Amino acid sequence: MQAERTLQVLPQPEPQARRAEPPVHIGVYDGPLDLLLYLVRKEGVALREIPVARICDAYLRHLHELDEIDVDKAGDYLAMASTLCLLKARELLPKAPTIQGEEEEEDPREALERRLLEYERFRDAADQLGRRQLLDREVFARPMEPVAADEQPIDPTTDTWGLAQVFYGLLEKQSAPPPVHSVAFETYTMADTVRNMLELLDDGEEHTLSELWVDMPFRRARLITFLAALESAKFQLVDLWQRIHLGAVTLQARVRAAEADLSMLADHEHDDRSAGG
Amino acid sequence: MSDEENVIAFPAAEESAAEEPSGSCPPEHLVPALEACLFAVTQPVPTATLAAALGVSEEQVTGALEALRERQLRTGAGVRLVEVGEGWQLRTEPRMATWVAAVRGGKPFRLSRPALETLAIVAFRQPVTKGDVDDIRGVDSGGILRTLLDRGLLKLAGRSDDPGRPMLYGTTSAFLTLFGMRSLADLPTLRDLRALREDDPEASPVPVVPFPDGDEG
Amino acid sequence: MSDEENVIAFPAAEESAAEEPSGSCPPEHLVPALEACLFAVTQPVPTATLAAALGVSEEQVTGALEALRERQLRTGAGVRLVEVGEGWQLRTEPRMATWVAAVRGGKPFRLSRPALETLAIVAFRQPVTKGDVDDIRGVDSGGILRTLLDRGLLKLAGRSDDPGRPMLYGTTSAFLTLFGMRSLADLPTLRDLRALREDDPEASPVPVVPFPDGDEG
Repeated sequence: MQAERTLQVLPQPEPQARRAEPPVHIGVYDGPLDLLLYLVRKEGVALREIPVARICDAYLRHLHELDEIDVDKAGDYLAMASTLCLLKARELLPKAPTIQGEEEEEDPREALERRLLEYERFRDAADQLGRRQLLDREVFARPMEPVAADEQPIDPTTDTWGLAQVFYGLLEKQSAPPPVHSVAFETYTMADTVRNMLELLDDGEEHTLSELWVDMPFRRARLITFLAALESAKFQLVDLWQRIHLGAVTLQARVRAAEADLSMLADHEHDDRSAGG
Repeated sequence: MSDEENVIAFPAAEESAAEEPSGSCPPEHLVPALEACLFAVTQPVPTATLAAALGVSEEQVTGALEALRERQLRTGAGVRLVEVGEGWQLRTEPRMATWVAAVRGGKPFRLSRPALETLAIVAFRQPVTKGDVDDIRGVDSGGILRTLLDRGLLKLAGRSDDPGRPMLYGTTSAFLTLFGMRSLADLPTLRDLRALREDDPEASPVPVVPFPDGDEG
Repeated sequence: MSDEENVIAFPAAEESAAEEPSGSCPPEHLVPALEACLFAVTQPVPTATLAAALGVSEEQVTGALEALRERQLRTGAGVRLVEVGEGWQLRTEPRMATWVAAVRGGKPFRLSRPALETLAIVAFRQPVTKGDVDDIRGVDSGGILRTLLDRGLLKLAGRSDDPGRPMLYGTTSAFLTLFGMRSLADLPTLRDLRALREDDPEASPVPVVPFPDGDEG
């Protein structure tokens, strides 16, 4: 009976409303299951009654509409597309008579339904989690003062990861290629460095210090950036924290780069240079 | 103010006041002392730690904290006592969020949907491998797991016996604190799959979700 | 819960409460709002800043702060409002300083950066000589190795065949216990790390993307 229903709807033209939709980016979807779930929900049917042919077509149409697709992720989406096409083909064909006890393999349709159902449950759970009163979103605790790394408490029971970060960090540092040429020290001034850093932080997101270091092969540049981070925290241009002992130093801008008043850094210029030397 | 030196306004800054605790906290000071203590630290503090520091019993601590909570409720205070993770913490009243955010400035805290999904999966299924998370989400979750590890919301929890002995992941007490939960028992309930199975007894057995139902242990 | 199955509409992504302050703080919330605001920052806040953030006049702010101070006095609160040079600040009540220091002094476990580095190297590379540790860290680690031996986190594990037959170091079971590991095999390998290296832009906690809900158009 399912085949009947899907056959019936196959030639259905696309409804008006859908055509009016703006183009969608793949980034909107959190993977093929997410996209599929969205399409199923849009159909307004229960997961168990998915009209496979229609959903398959909608899915393929959606992939075509995406004007940009991440190559790394395309594979997952295409794999799902092939599964859907297979299911669609199976439903269009008359069902082969099954020999008793032969069809042990799980019906791929049921398998897909189960995956979707499971995914949906966790989506719901994620929604429920997201609706809780989150610390630093709806409720606030006393903020932590930025303190030196060695002042931070350590919670070893959760810091196996931290231990690994320390070790692999050391190895990376050890194997870093030596600089091929030297750069004049005067290249970096505190105010410039702070300004550059704020520009990197202008997206308002949290960034770790090591992210800011990515393009800095020289120790001195890193050192100045580190000092700049501390200065910026001191003058409340950024929030600076380590969640765990010796964990990643994380920064988030408090002001926009364009609006930051860096005049107070001029006085510190000399000191910082000598500190860096 | 002459005695301003004794006032501890900034955690971690002060050294001088950190003398030896002399004896135990007098009963009439217990409530304000606990309030001051919780104000002065940023992380949740376990009952036992408070009891030890104040030289009183854990019962006295919980009794005084109850009185503090009652006072906050009665006076409509903007700061409330909550029990999270393994301890007690003062937090702003949720309805004041708008004004607090306005004074604090900066961007509000956010968790992306992938991050929430991954957290939900690990929370319900822990200990869990990256493969399990990938299977449920249908996409690679390596980057998200890494971010959540860096943020201390997830921890490494040994290795699975599966081929390749992949790492196992679990949630941390920081996870509980972030979401304001006392324990994993506070997790939302997962809609279960029983309805599906009733309809279709032939369906192969679905994986059972080990969900801490009400009581955890 | 039975009708939950039928709920197809997707719950809209929660807007963070900490968005634009909408209008002004209602008068009945003024006292708790100010209390929450001052609780959630460490620096003193000027009256003008508070007034601007809450969308009320400076007179209203000072009036409400006076009421807050009066309430703290009346209820014998452990946290007090003080006016300092640059503005208003909440501080612990001076007489509670002893207890505050006692709670804050209950030192959580600390390892210095050099100690953690040394532990990490020994854990991952054991058995290992002092020379190996020095090479990786780039500095002499003799003192730290001794301290870690004394603390029972490291042990001597025989001698190397290298010239001079230097001592070998390894980690102890106390180390495993401290870091919540069953065995050294629980330590993440480079391969484990690479599994998490997927540099996918969604890994970072990006803002929640509002899900295109079919019903919303």
